Amino acid sequence: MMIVVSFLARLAWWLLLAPLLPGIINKVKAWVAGRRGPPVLQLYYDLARLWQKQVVMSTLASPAFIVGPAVAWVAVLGATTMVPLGPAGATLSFRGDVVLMLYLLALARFATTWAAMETGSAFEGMGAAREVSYAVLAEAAMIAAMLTLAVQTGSVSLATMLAPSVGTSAVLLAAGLFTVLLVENCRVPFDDPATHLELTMIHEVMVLDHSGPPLAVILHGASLKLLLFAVLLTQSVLPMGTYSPAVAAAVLVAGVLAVTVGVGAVESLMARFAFRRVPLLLTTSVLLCVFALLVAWQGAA
Amino acid sequence: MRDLNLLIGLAMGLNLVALGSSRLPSIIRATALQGVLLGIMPLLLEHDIGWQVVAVAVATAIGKGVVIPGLLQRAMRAAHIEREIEPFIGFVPSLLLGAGGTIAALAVARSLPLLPEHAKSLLVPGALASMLTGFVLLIGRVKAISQVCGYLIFENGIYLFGLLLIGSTPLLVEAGVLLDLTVGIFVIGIIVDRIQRAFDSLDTRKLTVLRE
Amino acid sequence: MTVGPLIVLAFAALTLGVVVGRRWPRLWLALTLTGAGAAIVASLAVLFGAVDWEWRGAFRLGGEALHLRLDGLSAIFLALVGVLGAAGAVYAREYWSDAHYPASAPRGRAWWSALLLSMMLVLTLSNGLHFLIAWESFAIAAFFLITLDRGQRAVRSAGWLYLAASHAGTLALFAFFALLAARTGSWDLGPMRDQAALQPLLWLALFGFGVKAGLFPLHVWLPSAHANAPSHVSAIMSGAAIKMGVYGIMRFSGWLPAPAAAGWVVTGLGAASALLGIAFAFAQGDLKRLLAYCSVENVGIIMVGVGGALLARADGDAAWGRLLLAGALLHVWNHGLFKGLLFLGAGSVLHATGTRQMSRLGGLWRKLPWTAGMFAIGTLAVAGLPPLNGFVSEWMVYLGLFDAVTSRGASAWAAIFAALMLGTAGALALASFVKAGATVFLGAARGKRAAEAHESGRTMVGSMLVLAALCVMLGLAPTLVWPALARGVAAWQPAWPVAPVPQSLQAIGGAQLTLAVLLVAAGLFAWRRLRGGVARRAMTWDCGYAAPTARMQYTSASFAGIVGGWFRWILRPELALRRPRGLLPLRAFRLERFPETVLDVVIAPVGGLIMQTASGARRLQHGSLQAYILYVVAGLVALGALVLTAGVR
Amino acid sequence: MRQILLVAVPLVGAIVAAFWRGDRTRPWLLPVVGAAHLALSFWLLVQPPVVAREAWMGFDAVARAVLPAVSLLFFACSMYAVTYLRLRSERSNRVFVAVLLAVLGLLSAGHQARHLGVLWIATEAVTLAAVPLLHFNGTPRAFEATWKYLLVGGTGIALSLLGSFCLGYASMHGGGSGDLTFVALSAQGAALSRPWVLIAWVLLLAGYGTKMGLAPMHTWKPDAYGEAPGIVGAILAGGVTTVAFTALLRVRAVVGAAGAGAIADRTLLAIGLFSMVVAALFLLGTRNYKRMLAYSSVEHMGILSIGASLGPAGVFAALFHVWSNGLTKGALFLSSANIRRAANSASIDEVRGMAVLTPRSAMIFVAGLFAVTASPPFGPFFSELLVLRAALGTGHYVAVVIFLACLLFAFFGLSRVVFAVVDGRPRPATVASARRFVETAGAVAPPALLLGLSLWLGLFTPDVLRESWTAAAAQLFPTP
Repeated sequence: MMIVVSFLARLAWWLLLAPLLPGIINKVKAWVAGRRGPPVLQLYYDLARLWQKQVVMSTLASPAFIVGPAVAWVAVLGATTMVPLGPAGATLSFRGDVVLMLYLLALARFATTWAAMETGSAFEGMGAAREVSYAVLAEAAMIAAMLTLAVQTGSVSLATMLAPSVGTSAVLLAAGLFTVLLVENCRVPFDDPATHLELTMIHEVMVLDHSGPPLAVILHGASLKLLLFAVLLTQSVLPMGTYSPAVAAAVLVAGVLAVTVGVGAVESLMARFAFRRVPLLLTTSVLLCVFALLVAWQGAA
Repeated sequence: MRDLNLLIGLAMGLNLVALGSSRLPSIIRATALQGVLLGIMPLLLEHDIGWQVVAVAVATAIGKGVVIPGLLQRAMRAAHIEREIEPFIGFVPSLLLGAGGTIAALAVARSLPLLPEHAKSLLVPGALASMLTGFVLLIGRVKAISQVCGYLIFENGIYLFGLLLIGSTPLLVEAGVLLDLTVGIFVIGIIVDRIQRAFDSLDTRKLTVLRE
Repeated sequence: MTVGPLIVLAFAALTLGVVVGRRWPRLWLALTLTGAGAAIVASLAVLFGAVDWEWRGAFRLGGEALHLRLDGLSAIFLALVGVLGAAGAVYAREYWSDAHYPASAPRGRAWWSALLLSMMLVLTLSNGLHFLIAWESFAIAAFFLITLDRGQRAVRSAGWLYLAASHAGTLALFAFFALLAARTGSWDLGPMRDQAALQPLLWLALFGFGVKAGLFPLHVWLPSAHANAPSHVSAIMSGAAIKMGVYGIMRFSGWLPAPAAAGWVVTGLGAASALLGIAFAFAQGDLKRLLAYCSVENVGIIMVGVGGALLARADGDAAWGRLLLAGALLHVWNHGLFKGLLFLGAGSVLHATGTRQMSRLGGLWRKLPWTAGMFAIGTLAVAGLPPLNGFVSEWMVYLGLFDAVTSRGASAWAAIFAALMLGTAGALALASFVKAGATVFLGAARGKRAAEAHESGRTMVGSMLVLAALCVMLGLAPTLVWPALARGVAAWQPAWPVAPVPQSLQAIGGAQLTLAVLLVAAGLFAWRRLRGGVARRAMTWDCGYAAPTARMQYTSASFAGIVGGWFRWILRPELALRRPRGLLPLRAFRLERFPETVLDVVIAPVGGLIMQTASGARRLQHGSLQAYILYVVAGLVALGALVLTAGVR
Repeated sequence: MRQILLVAVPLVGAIVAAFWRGDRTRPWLLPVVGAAHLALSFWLLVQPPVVAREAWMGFDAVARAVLPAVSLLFFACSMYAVTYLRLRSERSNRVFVAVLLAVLGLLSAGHQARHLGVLWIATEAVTLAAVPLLHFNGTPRAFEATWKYLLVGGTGIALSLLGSFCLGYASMHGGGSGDLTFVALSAQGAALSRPWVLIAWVLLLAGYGTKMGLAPMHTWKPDAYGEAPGIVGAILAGGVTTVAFTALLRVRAVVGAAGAGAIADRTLLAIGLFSMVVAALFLLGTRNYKRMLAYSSVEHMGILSIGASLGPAGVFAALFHVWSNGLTKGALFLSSANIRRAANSASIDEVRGMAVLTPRSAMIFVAGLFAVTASPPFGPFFSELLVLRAALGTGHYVAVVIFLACLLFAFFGLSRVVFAVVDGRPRPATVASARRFVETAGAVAPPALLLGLSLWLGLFTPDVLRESWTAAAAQLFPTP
């Protein structure tokens, strides 16, 4: 009974809270720009409206065009079940679950890009190509980050990897993971979700042809992914294990909020990079994570 | 022993003749004469001269002195060539080579561990000098005939060396060896003849079709 | 069911297949299936029956008594050979039918049986001399299968390259086995872990078998051979034949004592193969070449597992060593299955369209729905994505590496390096296969041939279905095969205690199953909603562009552009470019080829140098007799000098 | 008695052939005599005679280990010769048949010679007898080849004669009684004058090496093999060269007894490796598939001399290789002769797609390629592997590396040429000329038989052969 309740609670946290983050980001951007901006709950309205809408589908697209977003959404949701929520812990936890989480995210990427290629549109092909290419470096960074955590904690299961206090590598790791968060979620400076020029987009351009419920699923999945990274980042940097449950919960919420605001701040202060400079920044994030790993090695020795 | 050395010295002189002369007939003659000299030598070495020895000597003399030269003469006339033109190794150089070789042969022979009874004889130096001459002719000359002569002189050298063993080796073996050598030269003579017919020339520069 | 009779049955059936293959296709198929089936059952009996099979005969071959053995390690490979052999045989009935290839199809059948037979012999023979015999006959059978379509120059040169490389490897194995025999005094093979003097021999084996395994940089022959071979041959070459090299490395690294550096070298080579192999694959525009290079990557993953296991053996750390080797072994199966599936799929595409160039294909999912579906499954598997089998083995390798890192021994650094490489390679594999699948099957047809394609017949689709089903099964029930893997590990290193199914693997199994259910449910739900008439078809929105054509689609080259730029240093693309000129440019193009770099940069120059020496030497044979006699004199003098120098000593 | 018959029967056959009337029937003498010789030699192989210690000739262990192989090869070639000479009915085969039989007889004599002089005489006789075979085609090219064969070979033979003299002088120096049988010479042992023994060894190695075709004295080989009929090539490569090899083995035993074995081995190894290198280099470039066979023969002579330099185990392997190489080469020569006759050219620039025109010969040619490049399970694989093992057993690691590299490059060259000949689409001219040639059983069976024998030899080496090779090795390396 207790298990079911806690499971439902975690599920609720992930599913219901996720769409809040983009809203917050937009609020922050608007606030910095001195506008009123859309309401924080804008995405919820959008999702509700999209769910009602009819699907328009390219004549070229195969069923996978519709199935793809669903798969991606399930994959991300699956990934979230292994990420502990502070005191609430994780739904699923076993040795090596970290690898499963990474590969579920990869599965989501696969489904999104596959669906994008369905339409045979040059723009969506462009987006897909960029998505998978940048993911190559992001993946390396993530592996390095996870190795760092593993070295620090001597564990290979997320629940325990994220729990204890963080060693000296926290700063480096935070910087690295934050960059990865930005690229994985296609935020500025890698991608500009708000732009109106398809040539410069990554994620948004991939979903050009999607409409109705599938688009809703995609948007929700994206926010879910953002939340996942935010939670991951918070817990890998802050010593969650040392707090009492209540505090931990509060800290987690605060952390996620902080990350979100940070993303907003970056978006409003920075411009999008030229594409040829993107790999440079990504490599930097990889190096940050690797350095974090070395520091952790020394620290834990 | 002295008259033997005299003959050998003569043979060595003939080497120089063969090296120096550009006219084919004189080369052939020199070779033939050398063959005859060699044919006589066993008679001087063997202490008890049986009929076999005589037979072998006569066979060698005729083979090397008459038959082969005859063949070569014939081929030469058929090919209408009298002299060796632009050889690979010029006459003066080959003459010098021959002379130097002869001296070197004498020196080397001194350093070789020979049995006392051979120490004095010119057999080994003569052999070495003839072999060298033969090689120079084989490598240095262009006309097939002069090459055959070179080969003959080369074998004469070996024959000279063989005379060291004449006491000990059984006659049967010697006979076989001589027979083989003679037949060999004979075959070569025939081939020369055939080549002359096939190519209508005895210039070995024409015989370089087969190559990589 | 005892193993011996089954093995005999398999050998007998296949031998008979060689004989009857030319004349009676149906009988041949029956025999091949019998042989393959018998081999599979035999290996399963060994793997799950938990007892090795060994047989020594009095019959002498080449002066050596026959000695057969089937243990956990060889059984794993034997099963794979059986599966792919059967699938390929069925597939070839239609793909390489007598109707289309009256000349080569009968030959192909005979050689197919020969190939299966010799591979099975390689796996079971336990005597150095006989091993070499089987090994070479396997190489030659493969050569004749690759060059079945001998009319084409490209096929011939690819075949010759394969043969040359394979011969180089075989000669190294000559040295290896001769040295082994000279050191141990017998050709008989078996565990010799205690003889430390044999350590350096492993390097020879690593080279000899590495060539066959296609380990970077010994893979030069692989891409062209696998691309130009008939697809069912490519399937078994990529799926099973290169695994013979892997088998050799595993077998002898298990039986012989390993040098201290071996673990590091193998791990490093594996990691390099994984990354560079997939980088090359991503760049390719030829579907089958892409698949071939991807095999280099997967062999790399396997080798990372083996190298890690060697490191673990050196550290005496059973836990993660076992995991790594088990992962490698499972990946042997998985790669065999999904790469076989993918090559058969590529064959079906080739069969339907007559081209391997992805930039001429596109939109095939309508014409070849079954092929598209199977290929998609293969794609998910090869990208190592859950819930399919590829993920399970890669997960095991990853977990082993993570454990190696947390164990914080010296080997941790190798593990860190390998893990980073594998991560990058994994992401690249995903990219490559999104590109491959999408450009071939999605969007609009880029060419006439693609537009007029047709689905393949029952036998071809059927054999693909079988492999796909196996992929799914291994993905959803990894715990079932753990005992087999444990047997393999035990055969490699008996000192390690046999472990029950790890908790984590059970968890993964559960997770995979749940995920599969959820995915299917979500997919069905979405599809039902769509079928509910909600969807309206419309032209792809092209940002207001009025007349989009199929040629405006992203091609494979443009898709690989970004990453291709990063790896330019090793890919060394050949660019043929004509920019549009003038106001109304008539023709402009941009062609990018990615040649085999190691071949062009290393092998070709060295070969050229040797050929120069050869042609220089040939000038010595210029036909002048005088010179020849001079050579004789020279030889005489040289010998004299040699004797003098020796006499002085 | 039987041992004398080995020599006498062919010689008598030769005389008969010389006086036989009827060109159509004469060739049948070859298989008849060949069969008799084969029967004799295998009878002797199975039941070796007792050879008197001081006998000048005799079927001793060495002859027993090699001669049957020559006989086998000759028999196969003689069967092929019947078909071949029917194709060449435009010219008289009187001399050809007679000389071929004479060669067989002299070969038997040379293999059985236990006396320095007799050995030399027999070898020289074989050399001279082979001459008419070489220019059987009567073309200018053939005469050129013969000319070179004669002078280069003659020089070599002369050198070996000089070497024999030197060895004799060495024995004289050691107070020898002038008995030049190898047994007596070996018996003198250390008494032999070392410098003369060494000089003799160098000269004999150079001389008989020329006959064997070891580089750099191999230059006559490609010309001779390229221009002579296929049978002649087969018999030269598989028979005549082996006489020179056995000669070297016997001399090597004397040198060993004189205490200079190590030096002799060093030279043998060096010249063997050098031959392999040269052969590999030439194989990489040659564009004529008959000359290719000649260079491959040079390579295998190199392998033989390497084997001979590696002590008893190596000699065992080398004798094994004499068999396997002889039979395989025979198959290659005969199948290439078929292709040559069908395509009317030996250059790979003109010959293509023979798999279409002469499928069986092409198949044998390809199989022979794999056999001769030491692909299992053919004979050469086993013998070369044994050489390799012997070399590794004696720690010649550098030599092994060179050996393997040469094998690899030889394979590149050979396979390049063979597949160029077999694959592709034939040229019209070739198609036209191929119409005149039919692959009769008589043309295909002999090479197939030889290939089969090579296979059988590798897989099921009869114990009697192993035993004979061991015995020969024991005779050459007597254990005090």
